[in-house]
Amino acid sequence: MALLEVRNLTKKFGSLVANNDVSFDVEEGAIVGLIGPNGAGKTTLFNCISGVYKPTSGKVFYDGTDITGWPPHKVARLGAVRTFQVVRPLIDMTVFDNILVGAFLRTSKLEVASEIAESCLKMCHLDDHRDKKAGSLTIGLKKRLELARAMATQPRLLMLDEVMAGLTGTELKEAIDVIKDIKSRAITLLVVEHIMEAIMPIADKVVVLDSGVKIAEGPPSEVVQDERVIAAYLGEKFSKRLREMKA
Amino acid sequence: MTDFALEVRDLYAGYEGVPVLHGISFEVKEGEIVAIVGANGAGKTTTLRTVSGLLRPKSGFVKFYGEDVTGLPAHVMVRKGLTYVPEGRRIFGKLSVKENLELGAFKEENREVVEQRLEWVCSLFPILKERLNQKAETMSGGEQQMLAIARGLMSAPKVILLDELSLGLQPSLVEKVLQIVTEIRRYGVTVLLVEQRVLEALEIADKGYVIQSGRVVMSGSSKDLLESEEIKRAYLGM
Amino acid sequence: MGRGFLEAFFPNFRLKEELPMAIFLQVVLDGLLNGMLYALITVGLSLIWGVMDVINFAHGEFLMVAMYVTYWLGFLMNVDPLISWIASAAFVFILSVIVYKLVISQLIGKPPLSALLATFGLSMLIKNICLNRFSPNFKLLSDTYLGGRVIPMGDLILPLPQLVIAIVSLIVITCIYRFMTRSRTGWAIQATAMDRDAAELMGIDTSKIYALVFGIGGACVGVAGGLLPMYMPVHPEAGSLFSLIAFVCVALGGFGSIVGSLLAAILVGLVEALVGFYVAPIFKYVAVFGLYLIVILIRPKGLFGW
Amino acid sequence: EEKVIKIGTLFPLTGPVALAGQRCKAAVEAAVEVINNSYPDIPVPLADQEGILGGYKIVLIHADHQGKPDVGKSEAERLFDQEGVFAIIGSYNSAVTKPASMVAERRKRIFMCGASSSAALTKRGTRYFFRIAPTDETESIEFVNFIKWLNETEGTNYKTFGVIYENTEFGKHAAQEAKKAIEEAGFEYVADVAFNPGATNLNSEVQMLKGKNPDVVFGACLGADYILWIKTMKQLSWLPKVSLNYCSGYQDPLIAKQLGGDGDYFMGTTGYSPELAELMPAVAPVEEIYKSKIDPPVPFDSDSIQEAVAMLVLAQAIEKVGSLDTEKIVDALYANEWDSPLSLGGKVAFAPGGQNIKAMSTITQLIGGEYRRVFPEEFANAEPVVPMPSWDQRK
Amino acid sequence: MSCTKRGRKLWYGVLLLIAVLPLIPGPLQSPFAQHVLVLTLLFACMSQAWNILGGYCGQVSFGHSVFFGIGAYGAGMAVVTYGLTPWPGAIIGALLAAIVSLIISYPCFRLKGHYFAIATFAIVEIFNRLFMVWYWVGGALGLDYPIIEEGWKNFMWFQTKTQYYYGAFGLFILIFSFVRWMEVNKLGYYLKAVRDGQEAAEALGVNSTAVKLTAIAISAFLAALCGAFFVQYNLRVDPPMVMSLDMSMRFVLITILGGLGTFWGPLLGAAILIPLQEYSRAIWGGLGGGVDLIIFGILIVLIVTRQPKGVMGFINLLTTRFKATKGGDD
Ligand SMILES: Nc1ncnc2c1ncn2[C@@H]1O[C@H](COP(=O)(O)OP(=O)(O)OP(=O)(O)O)[C@@H](O)[C@H]1O
Ligand SMILES: Nc1ncnc2c1ncn2[C@@H]1O[C@H](COP(=O)(O)OP(=O)(O)OP(=O)(O)O)[C@@H](O)[C@H]1O
Ligand SMILES: CC(C)C[C@H](N)C(=O)O
Ligand SMILES: [Mg+2]
Ligand SMILES: [Mg+2]
Repeated sequence: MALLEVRNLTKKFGSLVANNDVSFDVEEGAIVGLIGPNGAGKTTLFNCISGVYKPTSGKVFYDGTDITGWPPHKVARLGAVRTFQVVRPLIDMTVFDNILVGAFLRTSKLEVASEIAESCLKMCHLDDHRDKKAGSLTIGLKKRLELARAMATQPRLLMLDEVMAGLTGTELKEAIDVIKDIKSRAITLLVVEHIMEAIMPIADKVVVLDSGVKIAEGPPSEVVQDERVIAAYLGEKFSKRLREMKA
Repeated sequence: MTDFALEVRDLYAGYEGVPVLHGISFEVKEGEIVAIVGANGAGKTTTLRTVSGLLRPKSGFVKFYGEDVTGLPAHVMVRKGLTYVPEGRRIFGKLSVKENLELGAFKEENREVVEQRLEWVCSLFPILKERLNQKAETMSGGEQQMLAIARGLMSAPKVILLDELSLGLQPSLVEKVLQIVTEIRRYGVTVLLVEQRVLEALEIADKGYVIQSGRVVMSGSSKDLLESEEIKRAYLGM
Repeated sequence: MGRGFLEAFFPNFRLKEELPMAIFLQVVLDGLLNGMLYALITVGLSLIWGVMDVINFAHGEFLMVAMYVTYWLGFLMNVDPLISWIASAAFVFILSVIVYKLVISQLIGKPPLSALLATFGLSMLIKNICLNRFSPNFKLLSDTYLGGRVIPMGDLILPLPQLVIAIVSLIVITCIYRFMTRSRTGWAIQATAMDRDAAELMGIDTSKIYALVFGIGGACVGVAGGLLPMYMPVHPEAGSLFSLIAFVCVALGGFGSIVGSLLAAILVGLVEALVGFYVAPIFKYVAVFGLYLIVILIRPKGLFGW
Repeated sequence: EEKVIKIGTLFPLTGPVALAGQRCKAAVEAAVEVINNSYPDIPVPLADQEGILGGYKIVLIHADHQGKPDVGKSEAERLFDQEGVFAIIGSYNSAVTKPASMVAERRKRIFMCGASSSAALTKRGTRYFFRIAPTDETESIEFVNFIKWLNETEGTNYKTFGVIYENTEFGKHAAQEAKKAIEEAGFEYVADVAFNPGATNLNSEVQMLKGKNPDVVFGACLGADYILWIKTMKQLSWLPKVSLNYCSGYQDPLIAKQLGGDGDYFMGTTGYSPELAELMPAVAPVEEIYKSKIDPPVPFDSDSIQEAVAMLVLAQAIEKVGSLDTEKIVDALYANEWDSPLSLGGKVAFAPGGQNIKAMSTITQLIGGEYRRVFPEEFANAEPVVPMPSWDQRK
Repeated sequence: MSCTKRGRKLWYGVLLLIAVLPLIPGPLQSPFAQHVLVLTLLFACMSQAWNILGGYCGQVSFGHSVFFGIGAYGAGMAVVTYGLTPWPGAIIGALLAAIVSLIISYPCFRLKGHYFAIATFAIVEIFNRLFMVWYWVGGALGLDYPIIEEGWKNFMWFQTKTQYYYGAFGLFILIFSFVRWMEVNKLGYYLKAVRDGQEAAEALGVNSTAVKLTAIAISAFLAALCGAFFVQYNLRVDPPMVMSLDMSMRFVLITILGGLGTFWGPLLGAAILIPLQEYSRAIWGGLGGGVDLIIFGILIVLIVTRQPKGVMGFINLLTTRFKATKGGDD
């Protein structure tokens, strides 16, 4: 049984169908990439899974439990934690305290929580910014903070919405290492990303959405070749570059 | 006199007692595309905010077509022909796409000219044309980014500052947007570009500056920079 | 609990009695006219609040200042409120702009509550300066042109001063509404309200916009205050209850919504009049504030809030 | 050593009833002026000599309680403990006088109260508290007696009563006393209209009165509300046959002037007004002094003059005892009847509990800006005009 | 963690300072100074209670005078109506306030920002006006304390203020210690998280509704205790005294002035505003022209425009400057 199962999920905003009958599985321990053009409905899907939106129809199962329509904090307590594409730092709190809030999910003890937070801080290379107000960070740093905070909740399923946007090539490499590190801790990942250089090397499987519909699913190498994906999403230049990278 | 569209010398700036820029200098010639690259938190955005007038510099000066514009507020800079497209989109969420675009041409009072420009940006971004009456905040991240650029262009700037242009755009759009930047130049607009995608940015730029901890640590033609080992190691992850 | 709870709260509960239609209509009319007055005060507050995110606790004091201006013009120079309200509005406009330049402008972009604190200090300041300068005496213009005049319409009585206020209110609000939605400056104001930096980047001089909005907000309440001395005495505390009601109207209508303010104020005026008459006068504000809570339960952003 | 006696005053100098407070303060100042200096021409006790106790001058320490009981209490404490005043005169609002006078009581110090009108104040079994003015209770009874008298002598037949009052300590208390007096006299109490002070309009209040249409309305409305009440009645073209008012709105000569003809024919209790001067010749010269202390100059009104009386009576008691021994002075205050040319009736005497049993007031009717004395007969100088002419009968 | 060690030292230092303040001979021993001290402590406590909800949890309420008032009436009615000691009244009042706060929060917590503020604003006005006509609680006439025995049993003293002072000190220790504990515990972090971003907090497993309810209940409970103290101090209660917008504003003002959502803010704010208010009234109030209030108003405006983040903002600025210069030396 997969850790996360999305079944026939549909989400409508008025007449706009943001997710249309989407089904896929996220297997325990895997990294699943979720890609698709801007406005395809990836973030909406995240919102449906994490409880921010109630799906119009369809179901979400987490670890066998039907979590459709649960409030976000309950979903998070089960171990499915997400980050936000439009970053939401707790602006008046320091970076460390932000992470601490995540850490308190699994413990009530300050010492224990601090330890967890400390390790997440290191993991995401935020040591230098420890005592800065989260609101004063740059976008890139805020994204890292999102990741660190989510990690501090010690999730089983981590859903990342474009945390790697805005990194330079070198930073990207580091980020990929971090994600590999996360995977090595037996955490399952569902990753939304537009930076193919980042997602392709690490994903076990990629799900492609377009206009709310799932148009492809499979290992990255296959998906990159898919004509529909190229037409709708990658564009010629990038698919060429990706193929070169593979080569 | 001088043939620089934009000239920045020894700029010092920061936020509430936290100094961020420590003497930035660069110049942009008319019709050029210049890229500023650097790591997270290096001070790129701060530089653009200072140049555009949103932030007052502590010292140093900014010259726009030879005229000293240091510390002028942003709205004056827009009138002078320098427009800044900020990172994080900053569109007017409650307004429709069309209203957003028209606000972009706020300083232009002639309706006809506004209509013309509207057509122009719609031809650059056909997606927007379909969505003219949608509320801006309900558009996806990528759509919003395009709206932000289009809105910046509506003021028909002489110099446009673009911050994190490709952030959150799907690959084909990144390609498209960067292509549009080169297109913009053909309309005689000078471009100062801040990008994390160092490779792509330098590919279309004529010249590049590398910023690190609020200082320019390297500069040169894009070609030279792309070939530099240091750049490759530090920014391209090669 | 002592005497019966209901009896305690409703000493003169009187719904049972038969009342002629004419009285009902009169009550509704009075409520409507008062509502229009509230609308004028509310719109100013709402504008400032919606655009600048500043809670102007000195709003009632601006009203009071306008009343004093009209009073003094009438008392010293024999100008009727029908004319002098323009001067009062202009005076408060200028006062507001000065207040903006000296105080509020320094607090834009700072924690929103700091502006609240500052305007609270201002309200105390203005109130007591008036107390100090003009004494706490109640000042009433005795022979205003419209004072006490009514138009009898069958059983109904249409009080002229209130009618004039209502008409002026409608005109002012319509003008502001058109200004906000049709004019370029109105657009600029809306954009500034949504995102100041972004508006600045559109070429909008946002500090000017703020000063203007603060001034217009003040002028609105200045118009109201300029006309009120037709039948209201002036004293340093005259603005207090008005501003309280205006606060509720603003939220009831939805922050920044002009139409919302107008409707909310009329609603408040009606509820106040009806409850005041059919239940008991002391409960009229309980009903008004209760109404706000009920509406907000159904529409958390007010009648017209986004 | 300087020969001074410090006396504290505690009035609402700011806030909603600042007007009355500032007048009260000026009145006490006027009284002190008379006491401290030699005014042989003023027929008031202690006026002909300089100071008391052989040259001691009274020095006033003023405090502002803003109309708030908690502030009143702490200011009273400050006056006693910090400023070391010998006694306090105050505090106008009954709600403030209550806790503030308890401060004095617990310190065994004298608290002289001029104008607070809550009857409860002098029913607390206190020893050090003295009040000059008549209470709402006595005034209510007097109102009712007046109507009875009208019914008997003028052939009117007024049976139904209403009360309009601000819903505060003062208004509520007055209304309660009114209700009691009305019902005890066997009249009908038909309209009980409470409103929130500082009202933006009084339409529904007046509508309600109009709906019940009582013959007689008792009003407990202060300044601005009083004006608004009358203006609203005019607008809705309704009037009771008789309107009798407690306290300030009606009594304020400035308001009477501003209301012009609209304020005419209303009635109320008056402990003093310029038209009573012929009964109290001593007032005029003191009033001159008072006028110099207030801007714009106004004559005494019933509230403020009581504060002056409070000061004068206290000074007389001190002078009589001959020392600053509080206990002896208190005993003297109870034991004697004091000459008080500034009081209607000319006498002040205190019952246990501190009420001035000689307190008197007249019922006056305002016509053409003049307060005409209409009741009781021994003071009357005019016939009451009843019923009040309706609005359209006026010019 | 040296930071918290320094914090602890500071805390004990302040406690000690407050404990010995009235023992210092000299001007502080005058009854008026003691009165100012008592009020300062009381309003520091009250503002801190407000701060739990308004500062830490970010729900700016103008409604706290309702809770304050319920506590005040609890104690007041115990003494005046039922002839008991104030203690049971205070406790019942505090519990009632907590319950009322939970009921009120049902409609209010669905509201965001200013809508919440205005809703609480409306609630004060409703309570004020209902209490004004409610006979059982004395209505507009209020409750006046009879003369009864002084001492801890009845929690009232007539001659000196020292006991009141230590009573307020007890309240201070209770409330401030609680907030200190809260600051370094899960609850404190959760409160701040909800304030800074409800959605983000929920995504991290924070049940924001539960957190807010906890905050308002605790805040109301403590506010009511302060209210009980307030009546015992003034020996009279009526609705405008305790349940008014004016009273609510004071808590808000003091906290903002000191520093919203900071531990020391309420104490600093009260230590500035209350003496300022009391002394300016003592010095200029008697002049009668509202001079004290004019000066008070000017000072508030000046302080806010100089330092919008309150005194704590100013102190933080100084310490960062200090650190920065020290860092430069290294
Ligand atoms: N609250 C909403 N109301 C109305 N429409 C919405 C809402 N949220 C999203 N949409 C619409 O749903 C579609 C999907 O949006 P979504 O944010 O899920 O896209 P996305 O795949 O995450 O895109 P991107 O990669 O640009 O972030 C878009 O067309 C968007 O305009
Ligand atoms: N509002 C602010 N207040 C305080 N410090 C700030 C603020 N905004 C940015 N900073 C700090 O200024 C420094 C430079 O920020 P800047 O936004 O210029 O970086 P950047 O190069 O654009 O980074 P990114 O690529 O992540 O956007 C960072 O250390 C950041 O923490
Ligand atoms: C407020 C007042 C009119 C004073 C009133 N006489 C009282 O006792 O409270
Ligand atoms: Mg998205
Ligand atoms: Mg940046």
